Amino acid sequence: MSLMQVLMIIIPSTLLWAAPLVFTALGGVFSERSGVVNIGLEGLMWVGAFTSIVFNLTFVHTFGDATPWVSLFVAMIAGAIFSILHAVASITFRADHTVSGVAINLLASGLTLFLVKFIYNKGETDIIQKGFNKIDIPVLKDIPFFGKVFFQNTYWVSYLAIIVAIIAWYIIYKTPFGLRLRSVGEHPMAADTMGINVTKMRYLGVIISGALGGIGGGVYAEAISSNFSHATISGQGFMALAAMIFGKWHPLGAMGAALFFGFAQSISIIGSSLPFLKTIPSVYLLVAPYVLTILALTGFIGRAEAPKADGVHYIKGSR
Amino acid sequence: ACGKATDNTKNNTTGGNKGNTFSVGMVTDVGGIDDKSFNQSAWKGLQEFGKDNNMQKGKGGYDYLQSQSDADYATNLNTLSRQGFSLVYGIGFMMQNDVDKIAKQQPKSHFAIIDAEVKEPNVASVLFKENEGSFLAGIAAGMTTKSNKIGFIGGMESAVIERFEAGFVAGVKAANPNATVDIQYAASFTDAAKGQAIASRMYSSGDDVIFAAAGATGNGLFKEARDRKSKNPDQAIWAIGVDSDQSPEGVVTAGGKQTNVVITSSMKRVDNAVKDLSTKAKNGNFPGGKTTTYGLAEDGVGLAPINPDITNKADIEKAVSDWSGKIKSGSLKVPATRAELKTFSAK
Amino acid sequence: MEYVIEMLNIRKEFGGFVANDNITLQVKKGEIHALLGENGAGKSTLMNVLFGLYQPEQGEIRVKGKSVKISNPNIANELGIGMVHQHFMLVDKFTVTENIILGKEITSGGRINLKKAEKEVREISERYGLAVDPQAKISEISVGMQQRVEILKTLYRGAEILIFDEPSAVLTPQEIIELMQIMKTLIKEGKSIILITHKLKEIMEVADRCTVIRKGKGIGTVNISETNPNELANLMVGREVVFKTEKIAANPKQDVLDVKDLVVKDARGVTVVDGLDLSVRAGEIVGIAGVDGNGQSELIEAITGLRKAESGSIKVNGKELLGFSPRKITESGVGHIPQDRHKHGLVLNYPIAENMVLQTYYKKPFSKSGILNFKEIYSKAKKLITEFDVRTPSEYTLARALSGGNQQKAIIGREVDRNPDLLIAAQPTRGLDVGAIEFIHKRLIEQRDHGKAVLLVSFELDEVMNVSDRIAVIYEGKIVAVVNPRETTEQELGLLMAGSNRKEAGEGTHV
Amino acid sequence: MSKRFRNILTPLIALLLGIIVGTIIMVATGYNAADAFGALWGGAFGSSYYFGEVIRQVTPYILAGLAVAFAFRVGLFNIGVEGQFIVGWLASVWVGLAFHLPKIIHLPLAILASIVAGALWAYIPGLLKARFRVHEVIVTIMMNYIALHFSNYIIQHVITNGKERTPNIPDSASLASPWLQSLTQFSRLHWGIVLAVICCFIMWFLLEKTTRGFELRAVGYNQDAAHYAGMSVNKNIILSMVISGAFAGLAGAMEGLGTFGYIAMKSSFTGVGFNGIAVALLGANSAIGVFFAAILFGALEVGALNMPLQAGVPNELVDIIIALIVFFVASSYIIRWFLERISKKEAK
Ligand SMILES: Nc1ncnc2c1ncn2[C@@H]1O[C@H](COP(=O)(O)OP(=O)(O)OP(=O)(O)O)[C@@H](O)[C@H]1O
Ligand SMILES: Nc1ncnc2c1ncn2[C@@H]1O[C@H](COP(=O)(O)OP(=O)(O)OP(=O)(O)O)[C@@H](O)[C@H]1O
Ligand SMILES: [Mg+2]
Ligand SMILES: [Mg+2]
Repeated sequence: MSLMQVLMIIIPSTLLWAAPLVFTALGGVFSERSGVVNIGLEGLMWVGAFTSIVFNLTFVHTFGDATPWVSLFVAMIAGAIFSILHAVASITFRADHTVSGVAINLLASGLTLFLVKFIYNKGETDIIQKGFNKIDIPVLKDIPFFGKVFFQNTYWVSYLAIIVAIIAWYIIYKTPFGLRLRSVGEHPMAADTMGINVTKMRYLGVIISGALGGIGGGVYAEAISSNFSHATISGQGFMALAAMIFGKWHPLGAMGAALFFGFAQSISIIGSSLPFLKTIPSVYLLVAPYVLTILALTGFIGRAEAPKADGVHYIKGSR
Repeated sequence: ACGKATDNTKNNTTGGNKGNTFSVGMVTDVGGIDDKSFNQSAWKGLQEFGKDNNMQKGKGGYDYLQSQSDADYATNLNTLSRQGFSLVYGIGFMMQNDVDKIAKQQPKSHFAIIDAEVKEPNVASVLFKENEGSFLAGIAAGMTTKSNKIGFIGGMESAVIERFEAGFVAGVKAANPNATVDIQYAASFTDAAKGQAIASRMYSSGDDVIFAAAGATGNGLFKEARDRKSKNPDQAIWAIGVDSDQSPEGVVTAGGKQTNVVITSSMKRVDNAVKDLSTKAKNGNFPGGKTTTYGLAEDGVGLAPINPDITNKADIEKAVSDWSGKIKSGSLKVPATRAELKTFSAK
Repeated sequence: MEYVIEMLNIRKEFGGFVANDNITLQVKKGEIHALLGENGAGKSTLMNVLFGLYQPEQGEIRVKGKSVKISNPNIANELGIGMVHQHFMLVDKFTVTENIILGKEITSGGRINLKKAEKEVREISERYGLAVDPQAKISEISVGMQQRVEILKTLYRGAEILIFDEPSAVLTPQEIIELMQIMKTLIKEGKSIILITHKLKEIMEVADRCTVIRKGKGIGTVNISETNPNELANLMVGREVVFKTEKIAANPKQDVLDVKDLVVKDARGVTVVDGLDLSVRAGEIVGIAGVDGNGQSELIEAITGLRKAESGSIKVNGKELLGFSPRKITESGVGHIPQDRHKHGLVLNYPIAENMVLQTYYKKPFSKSGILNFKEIYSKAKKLITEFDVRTPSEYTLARALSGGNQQKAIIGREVDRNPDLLIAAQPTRGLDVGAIEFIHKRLIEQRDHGKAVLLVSFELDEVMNVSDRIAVIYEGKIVAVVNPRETTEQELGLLMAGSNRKEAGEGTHV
Repeated sequence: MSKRFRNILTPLIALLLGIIVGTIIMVATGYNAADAFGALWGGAFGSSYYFGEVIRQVTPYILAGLAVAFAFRVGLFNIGVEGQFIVGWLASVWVGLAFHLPKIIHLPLAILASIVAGALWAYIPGLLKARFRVHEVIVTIMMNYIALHFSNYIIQHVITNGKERTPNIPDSASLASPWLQSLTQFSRLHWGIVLAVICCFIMWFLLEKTTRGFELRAVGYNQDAAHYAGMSVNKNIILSMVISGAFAGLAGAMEGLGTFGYIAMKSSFTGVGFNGIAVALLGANSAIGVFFAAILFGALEVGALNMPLQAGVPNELVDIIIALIVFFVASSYIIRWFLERISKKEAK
């Protein structure tokens, strides 16, 4: 295989693999930047995957080719609504954020599978007929070399993920909203004395994370698994969590980390067909993405610091 | 509630088929009864058996229990047998050990195990010659490919999947000696993303027919095939399904018209086996202690209808039926392992 | 007379505990009004009520004669009330400008216009003489500058009435002088100021009037021109307070601590202790005077093993300790009252008793073959609590629940009780009221009189001059002079600390 | 209402609220809630068989819960219990199969192997955290996948010759007990529960009564203060991960030497490690809390298996109820707040 061929396989598959993780990890960034730890990302993906598939199956005749996009939007709304539970528990009821996140994960998987049984009277849904399809990006696809590698045989959602990451970066670092969001995650009391409504900002952070987590799940379901079952979301939320930390709670960092995971996965998949890697036991290729991540963390990335008030309740008047 | 439940079990621990009502239950693994694979197929067989015999779903009729983890197999098997089901199936080789233990503990109850062997007088073992079905799939693949490059995606490496692999490769070689088979395992039965990535790699490197024997990981293959087809309707790329007829997963609108990327599926007729075995048990011919192997001849494996979009559909059907004849008659022995494949020559 | 602020009969409870009991505070326009009271008297609470952080159970607030209800800081801001909090309310990771504009951002097209904001910050800072670097990160600037940022925050919001809650507790003498200057400038600009401080000298210097509260109750308001520090202190504590710590002359013996040519780098890798020599003898207190940031913290961290030194020698009782672990150093007879009691001094979630054995838990009688002996731990704690007058409901109470002064007393009790040959006290009285300060000074001197070596680091020149037997002036990581406190003046010390050499500074005798 | 009474009442109310909301969901979706709960109860405590199965299920949950809780107490979030559990399981079976020894040596050796394996697996994230300040959450997540793939590989290519599962371990390495089984109508109850209870005690004793525990907790609360007090923060971080991993590894032995007696390749995670997080948090990271939370968890899960057959209710419903209980326990602040208001009114 020529290098070009290898890249043409690896890059689109990296982009696809990373897309759901990017969205979800960005969700994590919003939540944790506001000071609410969110290990419920996995659960939010469950909800997003479930709603997008159910909506897609139900309304495919109404919306035609727009179905996957409308479904994704619905998944976003569902994720946002579901995340309110986490917000209420961890902000208003002062639940330990991690406990509440664990509850979110349990509840999401239980509830969605229960609903699948309730709606379809079986354990998993049918395959959707209209999911996200492979595309060539118009114009860009004709750029020599890069066009072929980056903009052919890929998915709109992959690029959407990257664009959303950039927007998230802009929002978090360039707008008053972002400044306030970060201040609430770093020093809620300071924010409070500046007249910022800490509770409101934190609710928003969590709800945005729910929306993005919902999108992440929806993207996975509609671009990859094509149906919803107990196995659809299995650990992607935790990988997104890892990507968020890996990316140091920075939107672009999280995106980079998700792309890194995707890249490592793709390498390990193509590895078995590269001549010099053919002879080694396949297990080494299987674990390679995870080992690479640990090495990257140890070697180059090093210490990552969470927002100072991440996971800390803000109780007015306490010190 | 406590007392009542205890009574229930006390009455029923003797189990077995003493009354004249025959009832049958099965325990699935985590996949559940619509895993598009052998659980689904088994449940289909049980339902048909129930319908044929005017049975009701539920206790005293036919029913299933789904396991949430490996640890639940034993509990579920026990529950069904304690609830008085005359025959209890364990679906999948993972339940071998539990069926074995429970059969020993409850010698009067009848059990059956799919895809594994348990040597107990009250257990019927059911095996399949997956290699025979996938041999035919290999024939179809070998006759469809234009690039002479074919892909095989395995789930996790196991004896069952190895039978699929060996049979498939043998079929390809038999139909098209110039074709090569590119084999890759995903190390998972549940990872659609990985399935898709592998399929993408295979199609990109020129494979035009891919067979996935990988459970839900295979979903990724169909997704990739549909995507490529809808993007580029002229491209001749194909997929082959496994266990049940997976043609619904290949439906795609390409270039404005609906088409299907699934050539055929290598079917494992667990439903037939379950029906067959249940009927035997009901009629008092429970093959306890015996292993029944269902192959092509017994309708235990087979090939789903060939996709009408294939231009040489008729040729393929003819070839398939010729080869099936040879297999059924016993004149051709399809390799079941890689070792056997090495010495195999299809003449 | 026009009052800008009137707080009338304010009552504030915390779950049954009355923090403010019918307090009245009236502030005239254009005055600096001091608020004085012991630790825990209720000063911060009262100000938090005014700033809208707490809601009073009872009472009325009037701003410029109009009755108002301040239900959150936004309303306070709108009413022109700004507050500089006792514990700074700054986001470390943000820049100066970002901290100032937070909540009232300058935008263009939805985006924060940092350029414009920085310009505005620069303008205000020049107008009031509050020098800051608008682009610097908070974590990288000095405490003094952080405070200026806090003041700028209120000015940026157009505050007319400024509340300063213990602004000088964390400042160096130089910075305090600047702060006093700033306050005077602000008054000239037509602002009114409420000043909380434990330092009577500051009140005497800048305030016009002073309201005293004791245990949540208002004691009264006095005109500064008609009072003196003694009266204020007596009003506040309700008894006579002695200021000048009484002590007999020191009787120093052999060197206990002997630091030679020490080099230490700070967290960013800058050499901040640079070839420092220092010795402390048994039976004397050596005070280190210096402007914050001249290597004091790093010096202490190096001696106590909390930070690695680059080179040099640290001997205690003749034994080389450089590069040793904190445990080994503790065991070699070093006690340490750390500068930051919450960060280093205590495990806030441990009961007081367990904090009392933080370094000795593994030793007999507190444990035996790895098993803790709680009976011994708690009886020890009980003893120390009585002996050092730690006001706590019980020895089971979490350290978190104690007031700062009492936390400090607990730490001192623990360190003194270990009977170290060398006791290092870093800022031991920071933020404490005069009563508590008096107590702690007595304890330090008592140690000296028992023949221990005491090393005191403090930014309070008063404290250093009162308590020490010798004063070592630190400047840019070196000891630039050692003077006798009885033969020097604050002026001379100030100059030495600012880097001028002894000759220029004056005549103080060499010790 | 006394404070202690309120402390006991709070989790009970959370439990009750979970059940109430679960009931509402069932009624809303047209299931018979009474039947469902009857089936749940029957499936957990309806016969000695089910009771035995509950205890069997509880055993690894206790240990996985202890593993998570222990690390939490030292300020570390060990999401890697799943991976440590898998390597512990593998190691116990491996040693069980590799040697022929008298039971008195063989069984302890196999148990020890699981403990060592789990501890080593957790040592890596502990070491990286201590030495390089690498966030333990990512490393443990990655280590889970590595454990999964390596154990599959070893099962298939090292212990067996291409098989999906190992043979059964000999009796000499087994925790299974014919006596316990006969007491419980052939449930898979095994001696592991004794070990789990001992481990609860060990965790409590170690943390609360020993100097080591004093250090570990101090590091968990305030690393700077611990450093100041002469404790080695890094050593304690590593140690806490190692002990946490040891518990997790032992949980693996419960499956390897007790419930299953073999190890099979896994297509995905077992979920025991992740449930351990919920158990630990539900149990407020204390040994006794973990014990009771594991019992609740195990009983609900085993009981739930009975629901589809007896009551026609999908057993996912139990996951919902468990999640709700976790929610309400987590939100007990609000319950407490209510209780306090009630008791205040009473006082008036
Ligand atoms: N959030 C709170 N919850 C409960 N009680 C509080 C709270 N804040 C303050 N208190 C109580 O109110 C009293 C007054 O506290 P406050 O902080 O106002 O004291 P202060 O006069 O500012 O002391 P200092 O001089 O040390 O700053 C405290 O002694 C404490 O008992
Ligand atoms: N959030 C709180 N809840 C309950 N009590 C509190 C709270 N905050 C403070 N207190 C009580 O307030 C009292 C004094 O606390 P405070 O922090 O005002 O003391 P302090 O001497 O001012 O400390 P510092 O010097 O650190 O400012 C303590 O007795 C403590 O019990
Ligand atoms: Mg105070
Ligand atoms: Mg105060």
